[in-house]
Amino acid sequence: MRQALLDVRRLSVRIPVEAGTLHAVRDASLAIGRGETLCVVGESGCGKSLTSLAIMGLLPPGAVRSAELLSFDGEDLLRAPRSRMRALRGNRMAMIFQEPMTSLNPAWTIGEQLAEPFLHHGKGDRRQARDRAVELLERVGITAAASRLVQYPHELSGGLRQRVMIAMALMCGPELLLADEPTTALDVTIQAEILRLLARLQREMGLALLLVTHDLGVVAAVATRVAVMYAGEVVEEGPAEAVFGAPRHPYTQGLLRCIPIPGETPRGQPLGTIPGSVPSLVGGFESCAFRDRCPHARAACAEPVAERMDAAGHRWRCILEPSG
Amino acid sequence: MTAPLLQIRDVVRRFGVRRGVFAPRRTLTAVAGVSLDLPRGEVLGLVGESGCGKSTLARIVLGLDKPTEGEVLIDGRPVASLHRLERSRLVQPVFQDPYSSLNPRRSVEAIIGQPLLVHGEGTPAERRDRVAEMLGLVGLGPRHAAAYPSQLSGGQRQRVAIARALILRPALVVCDEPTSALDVSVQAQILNLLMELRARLGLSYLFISHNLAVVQLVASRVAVMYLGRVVEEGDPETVLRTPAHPYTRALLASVLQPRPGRGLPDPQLAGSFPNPLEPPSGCAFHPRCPLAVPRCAAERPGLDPATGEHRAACHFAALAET
Amino acid sequence: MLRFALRRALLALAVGLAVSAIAFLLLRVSGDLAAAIAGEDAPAAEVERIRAQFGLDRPLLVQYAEWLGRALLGDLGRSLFYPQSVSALILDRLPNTALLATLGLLLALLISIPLGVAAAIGRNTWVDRLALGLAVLGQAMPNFWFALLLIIVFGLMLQWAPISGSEGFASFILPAVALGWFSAPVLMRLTRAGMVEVLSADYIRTAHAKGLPVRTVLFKHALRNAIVPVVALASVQFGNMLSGSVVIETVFALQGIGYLAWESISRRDFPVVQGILLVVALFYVVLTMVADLLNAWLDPRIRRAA
Amino acid sequence: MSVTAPSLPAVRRRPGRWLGNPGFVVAAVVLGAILLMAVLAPLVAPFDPYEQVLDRRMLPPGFVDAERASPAHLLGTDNLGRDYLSRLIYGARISLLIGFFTMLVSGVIGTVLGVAAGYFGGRVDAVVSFLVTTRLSLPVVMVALAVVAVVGGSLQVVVLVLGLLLWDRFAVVMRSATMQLRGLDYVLAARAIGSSTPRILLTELLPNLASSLVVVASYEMAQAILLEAALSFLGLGVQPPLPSWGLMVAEAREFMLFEPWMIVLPGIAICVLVLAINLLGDGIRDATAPEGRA
Repeated sequence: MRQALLDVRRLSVRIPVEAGTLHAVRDASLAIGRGETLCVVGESGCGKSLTSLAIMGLLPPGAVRSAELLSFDGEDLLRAPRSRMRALRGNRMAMIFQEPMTSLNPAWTIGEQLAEPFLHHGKGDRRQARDRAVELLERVGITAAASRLVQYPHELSGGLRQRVMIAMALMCGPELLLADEPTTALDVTIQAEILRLLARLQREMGLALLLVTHDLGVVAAVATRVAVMYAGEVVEEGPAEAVFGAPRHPYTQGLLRCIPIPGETPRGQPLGTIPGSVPSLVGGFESCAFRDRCPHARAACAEPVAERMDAAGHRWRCILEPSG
Repeated sequence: MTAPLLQIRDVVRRFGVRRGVFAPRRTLTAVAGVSLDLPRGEVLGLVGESGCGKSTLARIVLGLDKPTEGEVLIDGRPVASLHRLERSRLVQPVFQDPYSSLNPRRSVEAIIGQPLLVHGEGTPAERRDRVAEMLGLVGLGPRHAAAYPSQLSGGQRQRVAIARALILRPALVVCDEPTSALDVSVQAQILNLLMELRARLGLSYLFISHNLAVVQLVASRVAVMYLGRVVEEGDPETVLRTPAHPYTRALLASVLQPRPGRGLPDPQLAGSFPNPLEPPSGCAFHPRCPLAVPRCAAERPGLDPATGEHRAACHFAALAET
Repeated sequence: MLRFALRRALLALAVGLAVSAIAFLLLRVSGDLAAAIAGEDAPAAEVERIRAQFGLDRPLLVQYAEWLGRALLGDLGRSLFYPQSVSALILDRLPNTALLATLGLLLALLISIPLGVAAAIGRNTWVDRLALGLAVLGQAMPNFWFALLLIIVFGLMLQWAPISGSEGFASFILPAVALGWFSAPVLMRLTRAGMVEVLSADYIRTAHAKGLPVRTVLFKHALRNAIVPVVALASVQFGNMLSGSVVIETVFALQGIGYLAWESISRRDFPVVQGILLVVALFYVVLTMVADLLNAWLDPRIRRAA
Repeated sequence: MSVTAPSLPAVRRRPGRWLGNPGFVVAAVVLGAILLMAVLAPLVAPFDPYEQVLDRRMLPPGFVDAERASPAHLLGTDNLGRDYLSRLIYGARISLLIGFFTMLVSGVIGTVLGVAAGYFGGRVDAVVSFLVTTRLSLPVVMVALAVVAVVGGSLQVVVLVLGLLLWDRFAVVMRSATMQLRGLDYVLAARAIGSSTPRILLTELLPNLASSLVVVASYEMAQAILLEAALSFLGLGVQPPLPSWGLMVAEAREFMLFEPWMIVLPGIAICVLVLAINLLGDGIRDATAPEGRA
């Protein structure tokens, strides 16, 4: 087994709601090593964002996290006190979010917000913080970096703000970077630039990158490993080539058929679809969550489904024998 | 040859904008002279990034906004001067956000039947029958009639919005990013539904999207917009195979496909989207264009019809063709 | 920012003009002023004499122009009761009201901001419910009644503070409490609402993701943004206190312009009433302008707009 | 059709929405009781509220001073020997009438202005904003006192003056709520299907404005009741011998040292009524707000 920087085993997130308990994340296991990009992909409500927030200890109030193991560089985060988590967050593990327009505080300058984690985690004095901020802004491709420090977030475009967010996350030289839909709010041409930037920084700094997205195109472009989530579960996980090339889970297979590809998908013919809709996660269940929508469903799918793994480290949760 | 169903003629739309209550007024040109035709029964795909003016154009086609200059004809009649009831029989919208496009206080039946009510068509019983028929047409069941929008999923809501748009049997439907807010599996369902309905009912669509992959799938013609202007137009196969405008090429390269191993596309564009309040001189794309020469900053290339069915507003369009 | 300030000042001027017209017209249009001055049983000849004496028989516009022209020069006419000019009377009483309103506002802010912040942090806990309960109760009590209760309990029973007059600082304590008590719930609710909204903002999550201590997140990132509308409302509340002082000053017989207004209205001393209306309204116009400018200055999005 | 219908989640009914809120239930019961008492005052009140019995003046209620109290006068008598309970019951009529009609007048003015400003924007908005700013600059109590002093105090005058002064909050709230709704796609869709502007305002916007309207209306009704009490207390509102609660406090003022209960009782009456109205408004808002996206 490779040495993982972040190792998550059987992570669950439960949210109490009016009608009972919402099992938003169920027994999700992930691992990510230095220099790797793990993409967590799934549709809205599948629990992918909550998984990343749970790792950072940033779940909304009320949500309950439990797991068999949650370790960062060998350190047990499950039992880490709040102060220890605060010391890690923004320092050795950093995070960026979906909405660059609202993720920066409108009342403070870019420079102040960039310096904040650096100063707080005791990496140096204000002068060093400023130098580091300028250096990183240049590195994320922002021109006239020094003059940007005195600007306010509203004076920058969405693409620039996301670059600032990335620079901010890198201020303390983190080992793990979590990015929750970092390009979803951006235009396609900007999206490519931001992804390129993330990929470059990851290479240069040897970051472990955990990227949460709904876009399989993004996944294909940057992932070394992919985890597909459905209804709170990781239904399939493995090296990117394996998951895209020989998807084992019917959900992954269906998802890939839904996406039109210019020049390949035949025009004028219906796209592949996944019939039905996601089951309610309130109350929880033992059987395969995809059973009602699966073209291969059979009686045995009502039983709890064990996870299977092949020699290449490709895991999936389905009772079907892999074909071909 | 019969006249196209939709004719957009030199449409310009300017807004006076204020950035604050007391800031000075400035002029924003959202649409800067667009001419497009949509033949009956076809789908015109309009592609562009946020701020390119495609949604403003959609509103003008719907008659919800008036052009500053130029005009829009549907079935040969100017939309801007039609009575609201007449207009609504010609053209109907399907919007992006299925959450805000349905009144939360109305039942599905009331929402879909509302156009008939406004037009004073039929008795309540007849209207109920028509609504039931529409529900079936968009793949919803009679049990959904009494539901409220909050009880429906995003895909179901979008089906309701489509049913409302089609109940008056309009010739033209303006789909403004109809699947952008939906998950991919639902997006495929809605795209299939739209294509099937078009074939069945002989509809024409003005289909607006930022997603080139989706547009090329459904459209019989494609127009690419940048900063209020159409920069390229043609049939989807040609535009896709031999894009003539560097912006189209950049857009095409930015479409990430679910195929591993291709990595990220090479950088195509310099700089960022310009401030629409101060559009660049000449070709509005020149500050970001890899091909730009001094001529581009001085002289705005026209959308050259000389190249036939495939038009592009670029000084180097002919070069790309070969 | 400068352009913003200029335009805002222009608006204030327009509102000031409208307000002056209303202050003037209110007493002319709503009834026969001459008859009102003369009293209920005055003979017709007496009413006519008063009408001529005060120039009330001339066209309204002429009267307004003349009144406004004099008012701009600081001349608001003469009191019918006191041997003083209206301006002198108002200037004489204004400091008391200003002191009262300032004390009241300070008190209100002192209660409302900590309570609002605490309620927002402890949302749906007992702190929140307590704060809300106090606010609801505070807003339900008639202000004059609350003032009388203060007098009965602290003035008459416990004898901790004087119950009337305006001699010395002590006599301002109870009125200030009464006045502040009614501004506190509004300010508290706004602080709470602002904090609740800001605390759910994305940039607060960003701040947590940086590993900042809760204190820094709350005060540097949250309160800084939530306090902006509270500052604006506070200056508006100050204006409200000037006008709300009528009731409180009357209950405590505190010699401010509110008490003067009530006395003058009861005595049908209309030049004084008009003058006070104008002064209080203009005060409010200026205060809201200051509030807006302050607001703009605190918000970099407006401050830095070209 | 090849497209299958996704299943419909079970319809969530929420009977508990109304009854689950204790504040709302208590407020509704209290308000209902006050309303009933006011309507049935001649039947409920033990005495004629205007009848002066000079040898039974200022009898305290039993719970204040059992020795001096008279069992016939549950809440005692005032300085003219009028039964306090009967006066309080009749006083509810005045408060409710003034509160309701003031809310009606100001609500109509404010809602029309606010919705117009929010929906049409531009110049209409500028004019309404100017009107609101101007109105806010006028000190309510002073203006009301002055007008009543010139015109004379009566129920109608007080309603009219307060109604013309208290519309600002309606306008401000309705304006911003309308602005938010106006941009929503379902309003655009309504225009696209050919709905006329009045139909859009009445059937698309107003139902969605209702919950904020209810909150403002209840707040303003409470404000009107408080202001009427204050005006009457200052002697320039409802005139004696009408049993306005504010007037009763004023009349009791000279006896506050020895008979503080005379001040306390009408004050509590106002408090209870205002509290009930406010809680009822909040409760209706919570119960009728359309469910969020979640």
